[in-house]
Amino acid sequence: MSEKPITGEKRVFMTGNEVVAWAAVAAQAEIMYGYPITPQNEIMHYWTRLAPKFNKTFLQTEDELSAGFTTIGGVLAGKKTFTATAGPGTVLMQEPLAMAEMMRLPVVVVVMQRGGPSTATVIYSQQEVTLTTFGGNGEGFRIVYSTATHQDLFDYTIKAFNIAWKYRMPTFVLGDGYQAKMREPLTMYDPEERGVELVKPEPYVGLPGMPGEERPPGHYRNTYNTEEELNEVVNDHVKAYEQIQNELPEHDEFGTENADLVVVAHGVVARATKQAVEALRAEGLNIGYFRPITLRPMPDQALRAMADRTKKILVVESAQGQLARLLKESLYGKTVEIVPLFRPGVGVTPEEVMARSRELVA
Amino acid sequence: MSEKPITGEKRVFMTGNEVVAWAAVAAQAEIMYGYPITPQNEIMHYWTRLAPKFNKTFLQTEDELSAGFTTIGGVLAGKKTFTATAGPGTVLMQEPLAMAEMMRLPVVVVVMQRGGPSTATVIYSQQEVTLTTFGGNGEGFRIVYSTATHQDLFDYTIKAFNIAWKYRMPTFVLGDGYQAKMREPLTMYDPEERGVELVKPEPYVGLPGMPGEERPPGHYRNTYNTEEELNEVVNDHVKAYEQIQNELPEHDEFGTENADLVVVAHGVVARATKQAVEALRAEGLNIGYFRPITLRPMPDQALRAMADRTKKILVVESAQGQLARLLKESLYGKTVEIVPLFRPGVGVTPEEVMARSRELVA
Amino acid sequence: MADFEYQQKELKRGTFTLFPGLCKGCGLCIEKCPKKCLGWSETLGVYGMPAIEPINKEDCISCGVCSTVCPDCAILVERYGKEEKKKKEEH
Amino acid sequence: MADFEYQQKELKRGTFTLFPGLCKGCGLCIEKCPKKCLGWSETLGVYGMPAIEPINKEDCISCGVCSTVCPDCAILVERYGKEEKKKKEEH
Amino acid sequence: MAKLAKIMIAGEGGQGIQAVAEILAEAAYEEGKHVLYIPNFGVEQRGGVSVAFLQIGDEPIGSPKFEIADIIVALSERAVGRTRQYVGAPTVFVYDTMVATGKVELPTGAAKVLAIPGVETAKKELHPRVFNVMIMGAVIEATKVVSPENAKKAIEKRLGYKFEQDPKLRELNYRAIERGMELVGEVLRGGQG
Amino acid sequence: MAKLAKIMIAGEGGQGIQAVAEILAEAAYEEGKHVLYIPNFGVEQRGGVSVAFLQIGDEPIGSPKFEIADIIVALSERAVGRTRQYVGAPTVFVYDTMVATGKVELPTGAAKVLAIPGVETAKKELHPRVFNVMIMGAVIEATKVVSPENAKKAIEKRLGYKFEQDPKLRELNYRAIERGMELVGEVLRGGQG
Amino acid sequence: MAVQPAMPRSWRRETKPHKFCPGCGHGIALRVLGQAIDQLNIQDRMVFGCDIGCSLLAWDFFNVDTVQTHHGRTTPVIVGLKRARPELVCVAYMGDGGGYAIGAQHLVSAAMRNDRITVILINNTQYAMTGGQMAPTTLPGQKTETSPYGRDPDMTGHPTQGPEMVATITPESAYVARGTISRPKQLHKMVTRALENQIAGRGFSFVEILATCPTNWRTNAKNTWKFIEETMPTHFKVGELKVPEAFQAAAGGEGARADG
Amino acid sequence: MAVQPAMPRSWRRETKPHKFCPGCGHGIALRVLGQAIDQLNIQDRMVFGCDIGCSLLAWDFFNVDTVQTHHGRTTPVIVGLKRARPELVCVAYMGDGGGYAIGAQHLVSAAMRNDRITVILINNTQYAMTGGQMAPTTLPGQKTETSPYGRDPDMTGHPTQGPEMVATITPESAYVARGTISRPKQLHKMVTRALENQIAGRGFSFVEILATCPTNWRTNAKNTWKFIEETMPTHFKVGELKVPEAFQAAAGGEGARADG
Ligand SMILES: Cc1ncc(C[n+]2csc(CCOP(=O)(O)OP(=O)(O)O)c2C)c(N)n1
Ligand SMILES: Cc1ncc(C[n+]2csc(CCOP(=O)(O)OP(=O)(O)O)c2C)c(N)n1
Ligand code: SF4
Ligand code: SF4
Ligand code: SF4
Ligand code: SF4
Ligand code: SF4
Ligand code: SF4
Ligand SMILES: [Mg+2]
Ligand SMILES: [Mg+2]
Repeated sequence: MSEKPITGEKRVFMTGNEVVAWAAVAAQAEIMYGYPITPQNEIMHYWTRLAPKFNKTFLQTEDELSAGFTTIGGVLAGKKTFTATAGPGTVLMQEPLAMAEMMRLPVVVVVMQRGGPSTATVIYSQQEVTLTTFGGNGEGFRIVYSTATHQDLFDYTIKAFNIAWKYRMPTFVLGDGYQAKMREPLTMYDPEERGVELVKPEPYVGLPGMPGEERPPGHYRNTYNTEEELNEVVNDHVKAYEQIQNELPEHDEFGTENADLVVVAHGVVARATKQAVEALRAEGLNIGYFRPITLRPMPDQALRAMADRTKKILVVESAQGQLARLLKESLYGKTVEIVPLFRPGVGVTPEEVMARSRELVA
Repeated sequence: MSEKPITGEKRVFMTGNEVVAWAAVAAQAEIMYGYPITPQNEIMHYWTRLAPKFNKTFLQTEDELSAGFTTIGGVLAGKKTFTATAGPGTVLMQEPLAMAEMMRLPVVVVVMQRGGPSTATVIYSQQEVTLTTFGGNGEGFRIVYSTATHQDLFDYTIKAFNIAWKYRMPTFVLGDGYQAKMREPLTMYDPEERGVELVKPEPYVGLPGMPGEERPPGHYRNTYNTEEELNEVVNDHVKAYEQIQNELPEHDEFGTENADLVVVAHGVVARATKQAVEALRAEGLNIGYFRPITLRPMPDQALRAMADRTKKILVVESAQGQLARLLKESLYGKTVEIVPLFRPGVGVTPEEVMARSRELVA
Repeated sequence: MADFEYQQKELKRGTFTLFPGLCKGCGLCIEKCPKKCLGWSETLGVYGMPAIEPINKEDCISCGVCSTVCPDCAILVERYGKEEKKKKEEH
Repeated sequence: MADFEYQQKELKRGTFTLFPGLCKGCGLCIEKCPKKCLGWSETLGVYGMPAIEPINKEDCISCGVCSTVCPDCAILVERYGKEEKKKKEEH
Repeated sequence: MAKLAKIMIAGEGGQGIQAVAEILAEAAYEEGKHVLYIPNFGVEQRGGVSVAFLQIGDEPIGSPKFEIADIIVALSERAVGRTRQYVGAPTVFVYDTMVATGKVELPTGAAKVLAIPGVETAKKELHPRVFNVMIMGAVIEATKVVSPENAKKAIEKRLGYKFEQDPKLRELNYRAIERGMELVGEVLRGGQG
Repeated sequence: MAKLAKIMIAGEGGQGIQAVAEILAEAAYEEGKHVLYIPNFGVEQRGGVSVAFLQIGDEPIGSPKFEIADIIVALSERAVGRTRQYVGAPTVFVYDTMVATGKVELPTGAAKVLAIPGVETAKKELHPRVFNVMIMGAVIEATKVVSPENAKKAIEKRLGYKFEQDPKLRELNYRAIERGMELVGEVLRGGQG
Repeated sequence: MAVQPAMPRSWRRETKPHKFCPGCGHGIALRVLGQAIDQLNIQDRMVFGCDIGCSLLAWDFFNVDTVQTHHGRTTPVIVGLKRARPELVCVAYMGDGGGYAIGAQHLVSAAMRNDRITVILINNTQYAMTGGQMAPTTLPGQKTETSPYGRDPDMTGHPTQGPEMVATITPESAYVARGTISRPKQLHKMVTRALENQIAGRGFSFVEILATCPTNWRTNAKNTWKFIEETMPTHFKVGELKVPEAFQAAAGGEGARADG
Repeated sequence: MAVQPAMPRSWRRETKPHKFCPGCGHGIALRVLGQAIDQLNIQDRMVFGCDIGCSLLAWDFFNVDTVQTHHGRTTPVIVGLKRARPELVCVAYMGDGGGYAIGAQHLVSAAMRNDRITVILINNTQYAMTGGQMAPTTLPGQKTETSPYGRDPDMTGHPTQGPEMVATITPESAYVARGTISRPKQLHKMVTRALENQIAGRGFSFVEILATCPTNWRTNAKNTWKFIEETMPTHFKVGELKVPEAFQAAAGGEGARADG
């Protein structure tokens, strides 16, 4: 289909799930394979409604394993294919993702976090951070963007497709149930009109020419016979990741210069912390704000620089220390105190952050 | 069956998989449900051979999801039930384990790590550390023992059953392909003869009395309707884990007093590092050895104390920093340099450790 | 365990009891009554929607179909025994 | 791509070729030969086990069954064409 | 922080609470306001209380949920129970007179606690079907976050196709808004706060 | 470190390599030694080269695999290729004369490189079936880690039930051990190292 | 005691009204199950397992030991439990998504192994709990949230014939039936037999139940009945598919009569 | 060019001898598949997916684009691929463990959806790659590493009748057969039809192949043949189970003859 789904800039008011469906269309994604799970269902609902209009493909698979593996099939076929999931679905999705990691396949997965562990709640949490950043068996390399606003959801979903296909790595958009279900305004646009080049997908199989005669056959595997063979492949991946590691990190910060306290949060919780920090700064308190946007790789350099010029860090999350764990790894060797404000499975309000921050700088 | 499978102390020479099967029998485990995967297969092979003799139950399930969920069924029925897996099986096993975490069920899982990510190799690695310690969705609480010798395999498999049923938490014995497949001597014994009390399993369902009339019915769930309900449950788990967190950590160390370097490793790699450190100490070098036995909870206190009296840490693993990540979290705030020796997917030899250690203290 | 509040009507062939605290107002019973004798009530059911009641009381044959199709056990239909029947008829 | 080494025998009705570098010594062909004319050879196959060869050469009818059941394509049976047959017979 | 209205509407599944919130959100968005609306949801499709969180302000909005609401409208007994935790010093708490106040404790510590005869008025004067639109009018009056005109436009956008077929329906809806505004206006003036 | 023998035996799947290592390990264990034995394995059931890592010493053994072996016995061309990386200054490298040294490069830098006519001897003097037992004899002679008597006991333990049925088999096995020892003895004395 | 609703004894009155929507077929299915439990007198030796899907809303429904499991995983939990304690009567209760999609490997494996459990599967032609997506049982042309233009059988297949499949892969000692909440008496017989077959240690017992979901069908009462009584049976044949001989012998000519 | 082995053109000679054990049935199955590829002239528009299990050893077997996937997951990978590029001819090649146990949900779902792919499943009555554990296809009484005293059908069920199950759940346009490596000509016809049926866009195509595994059966050549030719067919009926009309029309009376 040549018809552009979005032309010009367009201010809209919709749910996050709808935003993701539109962003995927804007990124010229061609296929979604998926399995229902709250709170990501409406991504599929919108995609299936858009599908005939823009000549897109969809299949509701029998489970998340199949959603992940059919997605891999679509990618191998050379189509921009993606899936979306949450909670126990994110757990199951690790099996196909581990295969994508081993084979360096560009797979885009949107995760709308819900409560955990187990089925828990269908609503909201930030408890899938560990799983999304490090979920497979072995050393998998992946890229994870944590969004905070609907604008982020739109921008980073488009970016995820580009990054995935550029670096041939599974790339995640990590949202949550609040973002999925809430409505707020954002600006949609056609990325190419804004000068963003959309990376073209390359087929892995079904290329022209007789394999073995006119071209080598594509022989893709994820299994090796000796430890040494595997070690070599993994080391190659390690090197590849090290090379791109400095290009990827993204973050947002303000007021961290000689701060008495910096509040660190990601995703939707960063909105509450931002609101809180702005209010506290308006009161004259010397408090800063730091939000990692990439959770893998973490913005190590920026974090370490921030840690060098702040007295204390308050880490806020709707989880029990999943972000804090990543932070501690990034900041190893620093001595600045890290204070937790963990609210596993529930939302965090600006009021809570303000109260705790005041205590810490009192 | 009243017949004791093991009486007195018995010196034997066997593979690690055989050791696990015997240890499970010694721990009075009653049921194994499992799905084949190299390198853990022989646990099932030995168990099925022992089964009729000691009146044990076995079922080879259709996949690891089923292995995990049938195991939960056995536990709910009040039987000491366990399973074993590896690699991609460990990935799938996270779904049932997340349920066990949410419901605080005592499930024993033996993980014999193989190469990753994905199918990778059937042989060996230490790449399932992250997955085994933090694999589910959300805040799951679990206990992980990393074994290094066949004696460990026997001792900690027995212990795992006791700890799991005492604290009602999934408990792991984390071995690897080398341990699974190699033969070495160990001493088997009946734990009760040694004065180790074996915790009796309690049925969750099928208790005497008419439910709702003579006793409350057992109503077990893993799903909650509101964020707040979930938050309360998770906070209870956090509290429960905090309470036992100090009773659980185990480690092994020597020569860490004012050391120029401490080599940290877990599992089978700790054998190579121990051998290396002993040799280096014999050469007069001031090098220490530290091996965490519990990887969850980590022996934080011992580690921090060690870090305070050493100049440098060399962390050695057959993985790309999975132990190092745990270490950095435990040691956050310390400034001692942590140097990596990562060999993902392959064995580590004492020679390598010695060479790297010499460089670091030179 | 608290008892459920109920509204009872003595009909020709038996007693018709509705438990408004159980009725969700789905209307399945209304549609299934072979005599079309059920309708919406002024009383609100558990979800704040109207509950049901026998409106064409004369037609009810106490067949119990309504109670069999109620997913919430909100209806109890009891046919009179011989004794009660007689008593009724005598009046 | 290197060619496979081979051992060729001219038999009554055709040529029998074995590629020892492909033969794993499974013996499936030996068992299946309707004429029982195959046996173990002195030559070692690819896994260091004996390869096979036609031992009762006279009996071979070049039916090709052995090559059809070989999982490794280690046997090639070619029947003589009319030309070759004639030539043979003439000798 | 700039002016930000934190609104919470809660009721039973069938009462049309989320539609009210959505229309209000849409209206405010069309007015160029910053808006964030999120419904609550759980595993039960119909069983639980339906709650809408709505924030309307002049600057980008932070957290989607909040601790203390500026206005709460609770339309059933269970809704009163469910929303009580969001009541604070600045809260105007509105409930329907149908709520059996004997069965459920009303919140204390609110700026104002108002009872409006919503269900009754809708039933008697209008039509039960527009009960929720009347509630929307009540919220508009209590918060002033959108103009009644824009609210009407938003309704038009959503239900226009139905109004085409039955223009009386349009009028009914408009009247419902106005009546809802009046109800609150009345109690606010004579308020029991 | 105390005396520790690091032994590696490698051959084709059918050559019975792992059985040799297992019996040796068993014998050493029965002698009260510390023993660690681990086979290599991969996804292929039969295709790959079969390698046994065996360590026998007086103290608990560390890592199950090692970098440099004290003795390597390689019984096929592929086995030579596969074991080459484990050759170092102290290594005694033994290979079978059947290995086509034209096709495969022999390791350099070993303490000794010895060729023994294992396959041939087994075939001609004994029986191909006991080829691996002969190799065991060779390892015993080269390493002295277990006494021939204990090796025989270990074989007895493993194959005793077969020997019962056919006592000649026992003798054949015993002779194989001895012949293997001789082979190594011979080349060691006249060695090309 | 005042007049009380005619709930089965095994229902837990404290948790009523239950959590299902108005008009939900789960309510009728669970009443029938409750009556069967009462009648067979097994309340104190039963385990009821419910899945994720609307069935989870039954986690505290009965005065019976209950385990609410994961989506599609009730079958293995119940298999593990039953094998550990064969004296218990174990029911796995699930939706068509849980049974025929994500848990299909468990269902077919338990059926092929002839595990002595009772599986009750609610066929409501879609994924109800998640808001009405396509299920393996969705009818051709039926609109759902993920088949917004109607299910296209050419692209996504025809509705799963679950009991037919289970009947093919189970041995003779299995019991397999399809009932409907619109014929509660017939359903009662099926559920009872499915329990009895387990109690007798005979074999795998499976009942698919056609059930209403007015919420996601978006139907009023009238159309709800129409869909379940007229439309669904054109694709799903109601009746017993596999009845072990023991029943046939015992029942004599009763079969036809009980078909209420 | 010197005399060369009669390998199919689509075989990749550089990787021969292949990685299967001596006497392995995979070799014959893959020769038959290779011949069918040659004959249908589809080498340059094929995708061959192999599973984990001994089938993975075929990851570089053909001069055909090949994807080696996860255990049991070849079906979904190939489904995803085929739906993305319907012009490709896609084969999912797997073992009985991969297809009937861990991947059963994928197999039945693809079959029910009538996905236009060809599934070839090697039935060797056990889990070969992992060293000979019980499979869903293990025969009653057969000893494996996890049924060391012989499979007890009462506890673990009877051998899966895979093609029979697939035939029940697929529409008429599907092709379903069971062949054996001991009848390569018949097998050739089945594999060819299974590919043709896909190429024609007709429907799901499934061939189970009885295959030898001397390594785990621990059989010599004689007993290997005996097991596959005498024992296995008593449980697994060889033949075509579902043949779309198009074939029957085209083949005329050939059906019987081709049964070589
Ligand atoms: C692993 C996993 N994937 C997805 C879900 C989301 N989910 C919950 S219920 C459900 C569908 C339930 O449908 P069905 O089994 O038909 O039951 P119903 O609600 O229709 O009774 C899904 C997909 C989940 N909880 N877990
Ligand atoms: C998730 C997962 N579980 C288990 C395994 C281990 N595994 C590898 S192959 C195999 C069995 C293969 O059996 P089958 O599918 O019958 O193929 P065969 O080897 O017999 O040809 C198993 C269980 C795995 N690789 N991944
Ligand atoms: S008892 Fe029968 S007739 Fe009476 S209301 Fe109920 S269904 Fe109608
Ligand atoms: S069927 Fe039951 S719940 Fe539904 S309206 Fe009738 S009485 Fe009320
Ligand atoms: S061609 Fe036929 S007769 Fe000749 S060796 Fe082969 S099978 Fe035997
Ligand atoms: S069938 Fe083939 S591989 Fe087997 S012995 Fe015969 S020629 Fe060799
Ligand atoms: S959504 Fe449907 S199946 Fe679920 S409770 Fe409501 S009516 Fe029943
Ligand atoms: S183990 Fe069996 S199936 Fe696997 S390659 Fe060897 S013979 Fe073939
Ligand atoms: Mg359903
Ligand atoms: Mg198999």
